[in-house]
Amino acid sequence: MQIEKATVKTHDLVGGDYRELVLTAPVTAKAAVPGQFVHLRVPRLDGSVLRRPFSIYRARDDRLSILYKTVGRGTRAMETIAVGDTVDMIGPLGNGFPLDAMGENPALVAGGYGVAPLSFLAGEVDVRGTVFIGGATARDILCVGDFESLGWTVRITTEDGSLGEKGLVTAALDAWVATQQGTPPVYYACGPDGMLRAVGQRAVAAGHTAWLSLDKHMGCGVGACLACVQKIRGADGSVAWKRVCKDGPIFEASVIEWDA
Amino acid sequence: MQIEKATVKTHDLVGGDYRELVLTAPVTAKAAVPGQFVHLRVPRLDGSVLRRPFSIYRARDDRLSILYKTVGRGTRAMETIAVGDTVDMIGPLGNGFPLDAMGENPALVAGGYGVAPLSFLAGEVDVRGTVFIGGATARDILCVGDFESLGWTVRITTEDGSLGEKGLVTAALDAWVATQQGTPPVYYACGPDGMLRAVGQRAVAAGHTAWLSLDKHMGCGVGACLACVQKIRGADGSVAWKRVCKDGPIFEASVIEWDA
Amino acid sequence: MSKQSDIGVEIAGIRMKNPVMVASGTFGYGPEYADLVDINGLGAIVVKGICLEACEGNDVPRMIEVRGGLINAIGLQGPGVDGFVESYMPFLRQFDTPVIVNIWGRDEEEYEEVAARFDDAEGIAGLELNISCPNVKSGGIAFGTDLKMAADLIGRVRKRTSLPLIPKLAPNVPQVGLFAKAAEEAGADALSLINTLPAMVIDIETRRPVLANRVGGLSGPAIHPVAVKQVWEAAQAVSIPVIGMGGIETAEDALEFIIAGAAAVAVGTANFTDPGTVVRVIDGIAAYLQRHDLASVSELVGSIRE
Amino acid sequence: MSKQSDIGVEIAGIRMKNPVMVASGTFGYGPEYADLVDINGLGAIVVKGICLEACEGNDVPRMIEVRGGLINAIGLQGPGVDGFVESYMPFLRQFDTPVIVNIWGRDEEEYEEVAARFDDAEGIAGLELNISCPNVKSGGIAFGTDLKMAADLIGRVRKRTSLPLIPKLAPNVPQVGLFAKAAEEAGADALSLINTLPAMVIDIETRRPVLANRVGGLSGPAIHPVAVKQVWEAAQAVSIPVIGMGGIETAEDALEFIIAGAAAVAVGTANFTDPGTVVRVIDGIAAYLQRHDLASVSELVGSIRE
Ligand SMILES: Cc1cc2nc3c(=O)[nH]c(=O)nc-3n(C[C@H](O)[C@H](O)[C@H](O)COP(=O)(O)OP(=O)(O)OC[C@H]3O[C@@H](n4cnc5c(N)ncnc54)[C@H](O)[C@@H]3O)c2cc1C
Ligand SMILES: Cc1cc2nc3c(=O)[nH]c(=O)nc-3n(C[C@H](O)[C@H](O)[C@H](O)COP(=O)(O)OP(=O)(O)OC[C@H]3O[C@@H](n4cnc5c(N)ncnc54)[C@H](O)[C@@H]3O)c2cc1C
Ligand SMILES: Cc1cc2nc3c(=O)[nH]c(=O)nc-3n(C[C@H](O)[C@H](O)[C@H](O)COP(=O)(O)O)c2cc1C
Ligand SMILES: Cc1cc2nc3c(=O)[nH]c(=O)nc-3n(C[C@H](O)[C@H](O)[C@H](O)COP(=O)(O)O)c2cc1C
Ligand code: FES
Ligand code: FES
Repeated sequence: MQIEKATVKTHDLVGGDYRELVLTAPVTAKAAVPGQFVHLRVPRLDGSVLRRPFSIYRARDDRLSILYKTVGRGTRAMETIAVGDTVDMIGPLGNGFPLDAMGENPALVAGGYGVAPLSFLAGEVDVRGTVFIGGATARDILCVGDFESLGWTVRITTEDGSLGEKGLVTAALDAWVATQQGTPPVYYACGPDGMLRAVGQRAVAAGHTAWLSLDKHMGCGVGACLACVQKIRGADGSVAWKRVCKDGPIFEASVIEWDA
Repeated sequence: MQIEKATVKTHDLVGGDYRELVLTAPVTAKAAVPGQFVHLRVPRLDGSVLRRPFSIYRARDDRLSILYKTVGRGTRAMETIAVGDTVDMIGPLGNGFPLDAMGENPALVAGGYGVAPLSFLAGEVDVRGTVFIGGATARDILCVGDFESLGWTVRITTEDGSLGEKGLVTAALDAWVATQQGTPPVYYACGPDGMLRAVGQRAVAAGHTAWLSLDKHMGCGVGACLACVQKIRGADGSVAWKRVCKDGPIFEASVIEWDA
Repeated sequence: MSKQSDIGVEIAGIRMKNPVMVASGTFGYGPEYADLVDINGLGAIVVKGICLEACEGNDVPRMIEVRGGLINAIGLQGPGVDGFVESYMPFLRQFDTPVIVNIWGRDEEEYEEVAARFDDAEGIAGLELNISCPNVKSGGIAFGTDLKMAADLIGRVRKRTSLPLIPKLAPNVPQVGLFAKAAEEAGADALSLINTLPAMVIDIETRRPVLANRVGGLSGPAIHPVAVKQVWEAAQAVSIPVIGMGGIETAEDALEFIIAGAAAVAVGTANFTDPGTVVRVIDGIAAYLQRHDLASVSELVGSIRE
Repeated sequence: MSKQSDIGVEIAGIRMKNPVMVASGTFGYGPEYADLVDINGLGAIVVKGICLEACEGNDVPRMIEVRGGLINAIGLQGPGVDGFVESYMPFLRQFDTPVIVNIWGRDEEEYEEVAARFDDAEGIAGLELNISCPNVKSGGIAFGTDLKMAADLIGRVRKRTSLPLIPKLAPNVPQVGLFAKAAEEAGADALSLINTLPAMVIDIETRRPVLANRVGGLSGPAIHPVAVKQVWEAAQAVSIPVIGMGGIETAEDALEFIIAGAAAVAVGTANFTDPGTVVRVIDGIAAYLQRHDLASVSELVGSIRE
């Protein structure tokens, strides 16, 4: 990991309330693997002491980008970032998705901005599989073209039925799983907690492997403050806090001890 | 006084480190008299709880402008104000210069941004007189054209001699006073504390009248918090705190009780 | 959507149209903000601290902005009891808004005397007893941080006034609940907290404290979470109402206090930042009650789920 | 211009290259920031609080950002004495930087035992005795806000360790000078302050405290002027050195502490905001000494002009 002062190349709305921030960040871009994140210092956010974590959406040559949604003070301030501005970030952080355990039948499951690291992943592997993208409405469905142009099969669900199938992404997933006879799927999921739990539970019940990217509020982002911890079951069955920023953000579903 | 949400018309460097912020602020502009100020909420200055006071530089029709110098956090943030932005201000505040006591031989004495209210004043009266503008270097000498085009005589001093006479504005003033035989001058001064004291002392010693615009750190700007007080001698000789924002900012030199 | 919620409250027998007051020292004596704020719209107005005779206050500088707030050391400049009653009460009596007078003294006797003097003054709804000002040498915070002194003082003042008595507690004590309880037992009708936190800024070039008084009191958003915690503790310790304040800038800030246990709140520093704050906070509380189908503020007071 | 100023200091017999340490709990145990910060450049490293056995800490959420700072309720999660010595000391011994271990216990005995255990551990320069953590039910702040308990505890631990002993005082007491003095008399070699201020945030939609522990500790720029005031009072009360911390983001913030009386400072929350803070602060202090023609930091310590 490094502190890198990146220069903003472009910063545009890419659909719905999501923006892509494209940065020139050669050091971080070069080192990044799918599932890692950067810890970004929001410019001009006086009085704010914490950085904001964002998954790496694209990393190629000297370019790195993130895809974000405005949800609060920090992301609102990010909207004012202009082309040419300097953005201070720490990265790449976290473990990243394990790519060698992907098998022949990967299923990517994305909710909201969770598509970002999965889109990165989809382009970094040779195998192709199925991508489930879920959201509240059509405005939350992003990156469909990314996956399709790479040759992945995309299945869309929206809660209001405004795009794709109506319902939760897990319903589509269940239907699909029922049709899978050959190689057991390996899941890669990123999205809201509820979705991750649902995917994880299904995988564990079926004896499948599921790599879930957890989303926890973070302080330092580098493993020092112990703010972002998750209960994880060890090989010996004992449960201990692990740091999502350093030991994660990606954990295999069967070791995650969810809150009651 | 009113709270007015003013729209930024122009915002440009006008020389040295000084910027003029021109606002559409019909209510405040209409009510303003020279020597009054506005209490401005600096946009996007998160974590800042205090407004910043600025003398009214121009007020005509629906336009009002201020002239400011960047000196700290707030004024630095002001530099990013863009045309079309909304600026929240309270004004007009304070007593303003008494114009009917001006006599036939007014002497305006300005230091730095102190020219702003004096330039406003120069255009609001029928009489013409002499304006002394002092500064550290040529970059601190502003508004010369304003005064000249109105028919005032301008005398410039700079400490480094880069424009006008070399030395302090008070030296130029002394030289000029020595030549004044007729009507005693009435002074109107705005600028740094040291300059105001020097002008005031000379006036008091000579039995002349001097209206000084004081510069104190302010909280509320409307007389409620008692942060901005100055010791002022009353008619009965007793000394009491007066609020620079409400009872001032302009006081006659002979009643000001300066700190030791 | 329920029918219009009732945002009126009654604190220590003082009936208020809404639970949002202006905090002592941040709204002068009333007239100063009258052009900008509708005084009839306030829950109550708490005036700047008053002692027996006119008081000079501290030397200048008296105020400095810091990150997330400001530090003041006004030092309780004021017109004294008679000056206040003569100069400001005629103005304040014009409005249909309770006037609460913040009072202080240099010693117990002065506190008692000031309280007694207001018993006859017309139009005063209650007394806020400032035992927590960090900006005066004697009086103020010395009383508020000693449990026995605080209880004694409140008991003595209680005997001298029939007005609702609202001690204003010091925030810089480890167990504010003990002070709250002691105040209640000594006869307080309500409590008000927090006052500013003792703080200091040094000019590194001159190596002098920036404020003439050296030490001042920190207020504004920086202290809000400290205040919420103190109000929560105090409210749990007593059955009299608590008035919460410290760093309120939005309705959300105020609602935190109410949920923590405050029966009313006061806006201080934010009056300087934006004189429209009080109205925004009142409207926001009303909207929240509507949205959550609550018939009155009291349903929300102390409704924290732990 | 004078010759290069010496920015080295000695605190409680611990020689440091410069007066800027990293505060406990904000820099892990060393390795976490090693890619971003040159550990050899630090005045000293103070590791996260350690008690006897491995400790789980609090439930999540443990941290929330607020205006001007953050509130944490980590709850002293840690590997325990043995875990720390085995897992982290080999790493830390690689550097030419004093390691100060922040210790705590659930009762006096545990404090004593922890301190005693470190007496044999190689490479430890001193112990910071945390008697002011707001985030644990027992231990911590309960000791730090009771004068007699604090003095007793420090005295007992003093007997069990030959390492420099640096009690970390609680900020939320009205007269911190009394605690400073009591700590000195009980055998402290230096003092460290301030710890975080007890604080709370409530989610107004769920009406629950945001932090699992309900209450947490406020740190960051919001507390800086409160910390300067407490350090100034503590430093006046004692002749042992004081380590000042709370909200340092710039060299100016650090210099205020030094002028107020701190012989060294620690950077906490700002490590999260910008891991480059410590270096910026060190360079800024050096530049200030040069500019003011001061030969050493000690010429500045407590040089406040009142
Ligand atoms: C590993 C990781 C990867 C992420 N990747 C993305 C991404 O690619 N695109 C994207 O839009 N968002 C992503 N997020 C979530 C993103 O960090 C938050 O939306 C963002 O921090 C919100 O900041 P705010 O100031 O606008 O919100 P506020 O609510 O004002 O923030 C207050 C505090 O809460 C934290 N916070 C608020 N919401 C979240 C959240 N959902 N997760 C973590 N912390 C939160 C903030 O970081 C801040 O410390 C990711 C989070 C994590 C942990
Ligand atoms: C009646 C009046 C009229 C003024 N008119 C003008 C004008 O026309 N043009 C102009 O450039 N400046 C004017 N000033 C000064 C201007 O208010 C300050 O330069 C400005 O507040 C500095 O803000 P800052 O945040 O950049 O500085 P900082 O130093 O970061 O401010 C910190 C605090 O100190 C206060 N402060 C700092 N310097 C001054 C100062 N010199 N006077 C008062 N408060 C100060 C700020 O208001 C703020 O509360 C006037 C001041 C007063 C009282
Ligand atoms: C300038 C100023 C003057 C104050 N004067 C008084 C006072 O006279 N009496 C008092 O009890 N509190 C006084 N206070 C404290 C406020 O009433 C309030 O308790 C405190 O500022 C916290 O609220 P806030 O953060 O909303 O400002 C004063 C505060 C400020 C900022
Ligand atoms: C996340 C976090 C964890 C902390 N953990 C400890 C700790 O274990 N022991 C301790 O004495 N202080 C702890 N502190 C307090 C800091 O060491 C420091 O005293 C305080 O944060 C004030 O400094 P700051 O404002 O620069 O952060 C912690 C602070 C934070 C923010
Ligand atoms: S965010 Fe600090 S340990 Fe993970
Ligand atoms: S600034 Fe508040 S009284 Fe003048």
